[in-house]
Amino acid sequence: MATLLELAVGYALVCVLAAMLLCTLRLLAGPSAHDRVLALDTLWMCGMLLSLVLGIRYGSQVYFEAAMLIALLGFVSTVALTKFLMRGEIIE
Amino acid sequence: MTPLDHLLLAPVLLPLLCGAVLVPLTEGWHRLKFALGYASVLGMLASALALAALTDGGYWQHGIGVYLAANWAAPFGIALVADRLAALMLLLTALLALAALHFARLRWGRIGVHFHSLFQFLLMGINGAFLTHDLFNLFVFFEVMLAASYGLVLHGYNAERLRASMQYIAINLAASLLFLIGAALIYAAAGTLNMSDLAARMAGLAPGARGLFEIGATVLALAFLIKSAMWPLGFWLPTTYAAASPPVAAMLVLMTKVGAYAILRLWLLLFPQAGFGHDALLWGGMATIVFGAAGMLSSDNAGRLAGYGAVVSSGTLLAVIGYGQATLVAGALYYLAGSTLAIAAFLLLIELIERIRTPHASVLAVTLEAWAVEDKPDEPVGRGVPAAMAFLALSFAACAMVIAGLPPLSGFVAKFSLFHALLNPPQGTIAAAGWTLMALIIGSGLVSVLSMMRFGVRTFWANSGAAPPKLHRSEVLPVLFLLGLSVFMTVEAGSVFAWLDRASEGIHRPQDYIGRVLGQPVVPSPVPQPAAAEAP
Amino acid sequence: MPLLPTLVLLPFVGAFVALCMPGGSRTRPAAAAAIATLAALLLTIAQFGRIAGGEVLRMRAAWLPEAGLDLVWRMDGLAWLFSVIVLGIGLLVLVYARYYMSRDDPLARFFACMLAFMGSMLGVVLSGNLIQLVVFWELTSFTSFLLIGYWQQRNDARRGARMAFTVTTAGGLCLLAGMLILGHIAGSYELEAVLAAASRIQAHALYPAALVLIALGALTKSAQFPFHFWLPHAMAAPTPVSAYLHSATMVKAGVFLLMRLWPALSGTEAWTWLIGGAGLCTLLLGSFYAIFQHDMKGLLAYSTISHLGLITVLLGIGTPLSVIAAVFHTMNHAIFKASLFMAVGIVDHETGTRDMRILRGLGKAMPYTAALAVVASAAMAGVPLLNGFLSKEMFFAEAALVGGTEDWSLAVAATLMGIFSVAYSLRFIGVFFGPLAQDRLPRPAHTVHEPPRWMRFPVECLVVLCIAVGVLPQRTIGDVLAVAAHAVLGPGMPEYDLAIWHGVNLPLLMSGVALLGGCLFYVFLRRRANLRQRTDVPLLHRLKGAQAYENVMQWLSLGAAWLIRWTATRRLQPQFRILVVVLVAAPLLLARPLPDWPRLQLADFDPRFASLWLIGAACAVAAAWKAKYHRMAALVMVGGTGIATSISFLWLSAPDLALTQLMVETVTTVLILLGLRWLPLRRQPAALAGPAPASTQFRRGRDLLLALAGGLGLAALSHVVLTRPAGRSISDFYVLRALPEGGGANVVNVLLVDFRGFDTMGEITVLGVVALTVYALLRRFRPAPESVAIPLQQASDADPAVGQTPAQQAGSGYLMIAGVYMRALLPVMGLVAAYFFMRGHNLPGGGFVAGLIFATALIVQYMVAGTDWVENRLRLRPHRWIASGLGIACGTGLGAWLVGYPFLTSHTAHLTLPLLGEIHVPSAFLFDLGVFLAVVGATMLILVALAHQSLRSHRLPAGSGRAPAPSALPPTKEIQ
Amino acid sequence: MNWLGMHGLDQAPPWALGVAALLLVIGASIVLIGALGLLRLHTFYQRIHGPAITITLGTGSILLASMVVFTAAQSRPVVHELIIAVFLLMTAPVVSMLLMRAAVYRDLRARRLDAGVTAGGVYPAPPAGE
Amino acid sequence: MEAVIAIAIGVVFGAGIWLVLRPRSFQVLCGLMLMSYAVNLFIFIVGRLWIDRPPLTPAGSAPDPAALADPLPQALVLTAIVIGFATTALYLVVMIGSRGLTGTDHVDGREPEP
Amino acid sequence: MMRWLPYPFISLGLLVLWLLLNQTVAPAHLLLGAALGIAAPLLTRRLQPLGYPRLRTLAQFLALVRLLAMASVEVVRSCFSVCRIILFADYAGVNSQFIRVPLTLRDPHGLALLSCLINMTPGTVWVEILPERYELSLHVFDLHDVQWWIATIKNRYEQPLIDIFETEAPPHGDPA
Ligand code: NA
Ligand code: NA
Repeated sequence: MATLLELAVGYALVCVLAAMLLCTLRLLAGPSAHDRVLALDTLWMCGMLLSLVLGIRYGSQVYFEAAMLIALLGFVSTVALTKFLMRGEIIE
Repeated sequence: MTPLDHLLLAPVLLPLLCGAVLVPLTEGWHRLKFALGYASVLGMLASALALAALTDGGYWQHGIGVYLAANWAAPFGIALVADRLAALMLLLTALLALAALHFARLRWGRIGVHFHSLFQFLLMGINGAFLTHDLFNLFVFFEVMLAASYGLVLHGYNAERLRASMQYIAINLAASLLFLIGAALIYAAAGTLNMSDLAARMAGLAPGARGLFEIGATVLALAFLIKSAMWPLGFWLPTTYAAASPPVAAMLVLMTKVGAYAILRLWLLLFPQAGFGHDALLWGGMATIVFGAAGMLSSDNAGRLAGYGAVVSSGTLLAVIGYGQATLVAGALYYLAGSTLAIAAFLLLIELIERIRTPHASVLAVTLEAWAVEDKPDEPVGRGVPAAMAFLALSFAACAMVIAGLPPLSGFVAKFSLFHALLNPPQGTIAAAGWTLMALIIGSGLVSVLSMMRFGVRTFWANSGAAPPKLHRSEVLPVLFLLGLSVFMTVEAGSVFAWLDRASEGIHRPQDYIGRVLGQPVVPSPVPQPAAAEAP
Repeated sequence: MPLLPTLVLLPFVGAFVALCMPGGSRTRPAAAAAIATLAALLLTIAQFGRIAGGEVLRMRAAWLPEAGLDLVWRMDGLAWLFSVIVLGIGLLVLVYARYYMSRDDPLARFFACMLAFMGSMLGVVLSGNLIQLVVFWELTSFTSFLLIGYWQQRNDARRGARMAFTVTTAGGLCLLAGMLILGHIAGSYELEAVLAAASRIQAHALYPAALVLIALGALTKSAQFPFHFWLPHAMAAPTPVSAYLHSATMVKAGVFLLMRLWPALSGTEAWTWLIGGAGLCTLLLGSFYAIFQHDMKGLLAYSTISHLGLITVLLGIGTPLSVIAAVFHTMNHAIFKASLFMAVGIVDHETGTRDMRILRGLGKAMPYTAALAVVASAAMAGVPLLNGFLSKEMFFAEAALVGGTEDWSLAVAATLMGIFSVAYSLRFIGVFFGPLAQDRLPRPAHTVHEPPRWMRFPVECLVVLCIAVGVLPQRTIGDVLAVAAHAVLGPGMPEYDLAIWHGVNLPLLMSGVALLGGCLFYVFLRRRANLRQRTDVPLLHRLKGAQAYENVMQWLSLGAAWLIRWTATRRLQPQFRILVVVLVAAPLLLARPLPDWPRLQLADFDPRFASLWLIGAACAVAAAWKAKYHRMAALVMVGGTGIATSISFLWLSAPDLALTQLMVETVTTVLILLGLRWLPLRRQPAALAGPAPASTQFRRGRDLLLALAGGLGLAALSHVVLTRPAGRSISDFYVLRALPEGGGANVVNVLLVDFRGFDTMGEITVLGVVALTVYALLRRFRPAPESVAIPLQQASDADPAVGQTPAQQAGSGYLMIAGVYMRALLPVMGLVAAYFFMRGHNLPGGGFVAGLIFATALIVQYMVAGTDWVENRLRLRPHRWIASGLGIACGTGLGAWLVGYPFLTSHTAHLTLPLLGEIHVPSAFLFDLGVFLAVVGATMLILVALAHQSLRSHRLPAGSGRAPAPSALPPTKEIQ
Repeated sequence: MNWLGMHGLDQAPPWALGVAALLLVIGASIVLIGALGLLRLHTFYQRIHGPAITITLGTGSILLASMVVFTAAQSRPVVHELIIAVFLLMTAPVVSMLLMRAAVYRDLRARRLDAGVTAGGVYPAPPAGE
Repeated sequence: MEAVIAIAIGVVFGAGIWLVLRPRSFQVLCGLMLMSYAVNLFIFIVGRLWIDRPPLTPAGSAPDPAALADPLPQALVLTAIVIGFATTALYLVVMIGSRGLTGTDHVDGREPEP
Repeated sequence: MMRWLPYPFISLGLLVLWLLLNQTVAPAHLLLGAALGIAAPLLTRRLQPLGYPRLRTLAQFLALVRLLAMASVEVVRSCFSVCRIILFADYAGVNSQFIRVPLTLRDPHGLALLSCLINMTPGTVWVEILPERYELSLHVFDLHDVQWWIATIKNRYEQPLIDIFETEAPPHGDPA
């Protein structure tokens, strides 16, 4: 079982990183600005998951903090970007 | 640790606290702000004088005062070190700041907000850079100094200032990155950041680490050389000087010297014999002299003239440091102080001189428009008297004499002492570079004479219709003060040089620093430390 | 009071007093000046007894003992003689100037400059130290510059002053170099030591260099060929200045220097060729040029040049007798030339012109002055029974001796010069004879008459001296000459005879030839060569020193401009290019040995980590690609690199960095978006869509190369660093002590707040400073005209939210639902900020992260409902946050003082509370609180100051058009 | 390498490890599929549905896995991963609704009608010539 | 791992240099941001690469410096990050100020002569 | 009580959050968490124009739990269907459309919860409430039947939310 978990963690790491690569491709390809913003937001989410998986991988709580911070505040830059797209200014 | 030891901190803490107190005072309260800032500068002056006395008075062994911030022994915590050289630079800073601040009282301190806070933070950065003995802490103080200078250069918002600051900021941000790379490489090679500890570890470096260290030192030196405007890294300087407001430009002159100071200090500690990179410094410095001289000849604007004057002085300083002869250093320090004071005085004077060129009122109107200010600063209330003209002309002549190194003011004494040392080297033979350097210094002096004379003739003579300018006492006094210091340096050259010689001998003995800094004991804890705090 | 310094100081005191005199008065400044001069003169004369007794007066004051530089005042015979000339003629000129100068001129300045010059000249004469001499030497240049340019509104005065100053200062700098070398050879800068080291000096390898440099100094000052051109142009000065500086004193400084150093430098081949050669050329050229001048002062100027050449030749000849002749002629020339200048001044003063083509028959209008002038000219021409005759005879004698019996060239030259001087003297006195030219004078002829009594008095004195010396040389000045010559020659004084009649000998013959030849030559010129009308000098008209000078200045300026154009730039991009080149090249050139290049190891290649950086690097490159026309895309891409960076920090055991980087990413994005609002769109022009022109491609290629080189360099360095074994570093200490002594388990945080708390204090200061700068800048902010109008997005009516205020959007518009979340998140974020703050000392977190979280929480509220809405409910006062943050951090540090510890020493209070048990409160906690406050304050100030700009355009009146002028914007709202 | 031992997981009940592994595999796969959707779907309005599964089930599974693993390793209930879930519940909807709205009006403004904004007729095309 | 991070630093730094050499102020801003990422990473890796060894003193046992990541470069990077943020903000504001007053976003504040 | 603890649920939630964050129930943290939990909503009160949502009856609470449970199942179901479409479907045949859903619910908190449920359910995205007729604009990834969607949302999601957020508490109901 232990080996299975180890393998699963490895698989998860690869999957999340692959997902990040795919997000990056979308980020680079666009074509529209909101596509890029969506890709960036997803990249943040994947980053959060990556740190969770790393936390499992290394059995450490330290990684959790980063994940939590992304979960709580990662949306701020996305909201700012969308508001900029929508209104042309983020604080009116 | 005695109460007097705490004096080492005063030049950093006084402006920091004063600046912090001034922050909430955003608008109005001009008198209060000026009074607080002035008090802080006077305090700095007093502490600089006291440090000069302590370092020179045998109070500390070898004249080196060490302050272990946060009470951690030297290579681990951040040590502040005061020696005669640092005291000299602190004194110079305080004197210059006094003049610049006084000059800013009437007008520049009242335009916009936060001039006084930024000014204090600038002083904090400069003083910290002179005192700190830690490479990364030096970076931090550089940043404090630069950040404040960015704000101050922009002070009085107009298009020209913005253009100049874009360049100034971009270049200095890049320089800061170089500083970081250099410091990181040095840490990678030697495993420490304390300057004395670095000096102590130099001998034991493996060849690979040595190479890494030298790369780090080179990159670090580039950061310093950008600040001291060595050719071809200093093209930002004339533009920035010409654009900045006079009191700020006066302080910038000193900032140019911080880079040279850092190189002098570090190189004497780290490469006392080997003389790493000295040739590059020497030839670069000489190229800078040529460049600055050409710039002086080709500039038609007073600000740029002063800027190129600062480039020449910086080049001279760097070349002299690169020449690597111990007996030259006292003269170099004297030259540093003298040229800084004179160029600063000239930069202050420029604003007053500008008033001759066009009638004063229209200048004010035009610049007010350009500053885009809503609040009108107080009209200078001085009377337009012919004596004002005489004052301007004589002060200009004095500045020109010091900058060009003409007798009898301090510029001449400085150059003489450099020549004397160049011609009488301890080892007996004069290197070809020595002759070249001498020729360049003389030639640049002549070029300075020509350019300053051209400017002076155009301004004071060819402009016969000029009405006597309105000057205010608070604008005249700082200029007189700075020139008075030049005169003092000339008259008291003997005792000044005696002090500088002691300073120079001191910084040529790295072993003293290693012993004093690394040997400085921490204040023991009165009670044994309680059991280690619990970690989660 | 020590005598010699007093002597030098007296004129300066007089200058100061004269300067303080009120304008409009002629007498008062003149009197002040004259009194000072008279006092000094009497003091000097009173010393003659001691000097004649062979005594040398000395006075020493320490100045720069390290460099062997003392102020040494020294008066021997030569110095005494020159002092008397300087003071005596000075006094006469001052009296004369009182009448000559107009009431409208700024007289205080005139007399002050005259006296300052006099003091400097005395300084030169009385210096007993070579460097000190140079100091006063340059001062004479400077004061003479002021005097020549006295009539500053006149173009010729300014030009003359600049020329004179440039030439003499350049010479002065050469002189300084020469003196330094001389001092280096002699081992001392003291005059006496140098004079005593003559043989050592002349044997030294550097002797030629020193000689040339010193000669350059002397020759420029004494207007010797080829530097003579400045003197005629200096005649733009008021005539008293010319009488004083350009006949009697300043130009004599050069020959004085040659006399002074004669014992040390003379006697060599080089000396003779250099000094004698220059003197000879000058002597002939000067006298020839003088004939063809039309300005009386111009004639006198060239005559002066020629006479100085004579003295220089004498010194160059190098025999003791020639030195005596030189000293003698120096004296004589001063006397007659000063009187001639003053006479010209009288003519000018009375007639308003000095043009000899106009002036005629003045003898009738001013017979007395005419007589004086004729006598003085006769002295100049070397007519017997006048002083000029005696010294000229001595010169002829020496000239005849030089070549022995074979070479007569010098004698011929001397005679030729005699002929020329007779000719120009005749031309000079021509103005007094003939009929009065009524019509061409600038002033009515009947107003031309004798000058005031006291204006003529100085001329009378000098002419009397001419005659007295000429008739009774031994009686009048025999002693003085002997004393002065002795000071130069020392014990080697030869026998000489100052008698008028030496019998019929070669010199007398030469004199006769000169007198007769001169008269004939003059007549020839007037009859055949159209002397009075021609505008150029025959044969030599191509030799224009002044033109050469102007050309040199022109070339210098152009050359400098050229140099600056090619070696400097005012543009940013080239500066960065150079920086990158230097950054890559300098370490490669300087570092030895370069660190070994480690082998690339693929064993530790981690494809997962590699894919993370594939993302980061791709984003970075894409950002570089897009940043010009797609700013937002670039911003998003930079954000991608930021994600890779912060995850790397996390992965590589730096959780604190990861957290901080995360927060900084967020805040930076918000910040840049706030800024982008004010950066008008940059659209790719259709013209640029096709292939770029070759120049652009070259630029891009070059920049790409630079970017590659820089990137490669840093990559290589990184790899070298990473593959080296880690050495002994100070960081072990931190790991070991953080918990037991620093009281925190998170070593990074303990480093920040304790070990290196000083850094952190500086860092929050930087943050605060930047915030203040941003705030100050934005208060004056003038947006681009294109971006003043509300953004396009809000103008298009496709969106129903267009017309809503921010509060409406958040209250009932599209942001209502989102706003519910974002508002509910505020206390949560506050709590999380508190959490990260509290645990920072032991686990990742700390004041920075907490501060950024808290600031973000507030900014989110701004984004929801707009600035006005938030600020009506919340007074933030970020300035106070910054101030109190800095204050608390600093105050915590200072708290350690109270218990006798250094600044920032941390202490942990161990409190045992009921119910809660033991609590550790480290003082570092308080420090971190300061960090927190400062970070919140600074971040908020920056963001809010930017956000406030939007209010300005929203406050514009509705119908004000789409793009109002930036200046019409309402002022920025105050931040509270 | 026995990394499980280092973190005290060797004492954990095997079924817990198995559940955790399963959750991880499911979660990670969903994340990858979501990203694939983001990359491959044709219009933005479709693409935005890809990451939705990442945030919901993908994250949920991995969070559960984390809880299980740490609970097993530390032999005490470790549930603070719930915080992340709560935070995501409060932030993810904001992101998707604002992003969607931004896309809709940007497309309408730019008259990019082929991007799918008019599908369903909720948003009619704005009159031309604006 | 070492090679990867080294190359990454190089690429990001190179992209930053490229941008810094561009004429538009926003490009320079992005360039400076990228360069500071690279430099921060560079300082960081000076402490070598450590995985799962954050410099947190373990509870209950004496810390082993050889088993924990080097904390000093991390502290330096933290300072550098914050200062970098501050300077980015400053450059941004100067950039928009200059665009407003000079009418161009060229770094020199004036369009180059064609 | 109401003065010093106006938002007991929020305060409790924050306390729980604090304890979860710190992973402890030590008295010191209980005290600190309680203090922060009480202070935070008080300090931010002025920035909360709508106040905080309140649950008044146990029935409402139970209804909320039921709703959430039902939604969770729906989330998992939709998740797999979206996965299926992404992996296997022919994208050209996917019928992605906007639809209008008329809303009765007016309480912002209720709407917020509704938006949360809809957005967390893969395959649907809340766009906005169209102002003119108070209709929800909803984007559906793979639309088969508009009416089914409208009915589902109105019955299964909106109605419980109306019960929870827009029903006044009975005068003597047990306080939850
Ligand atoms: Na401590
Ligand atoms: Na959804």
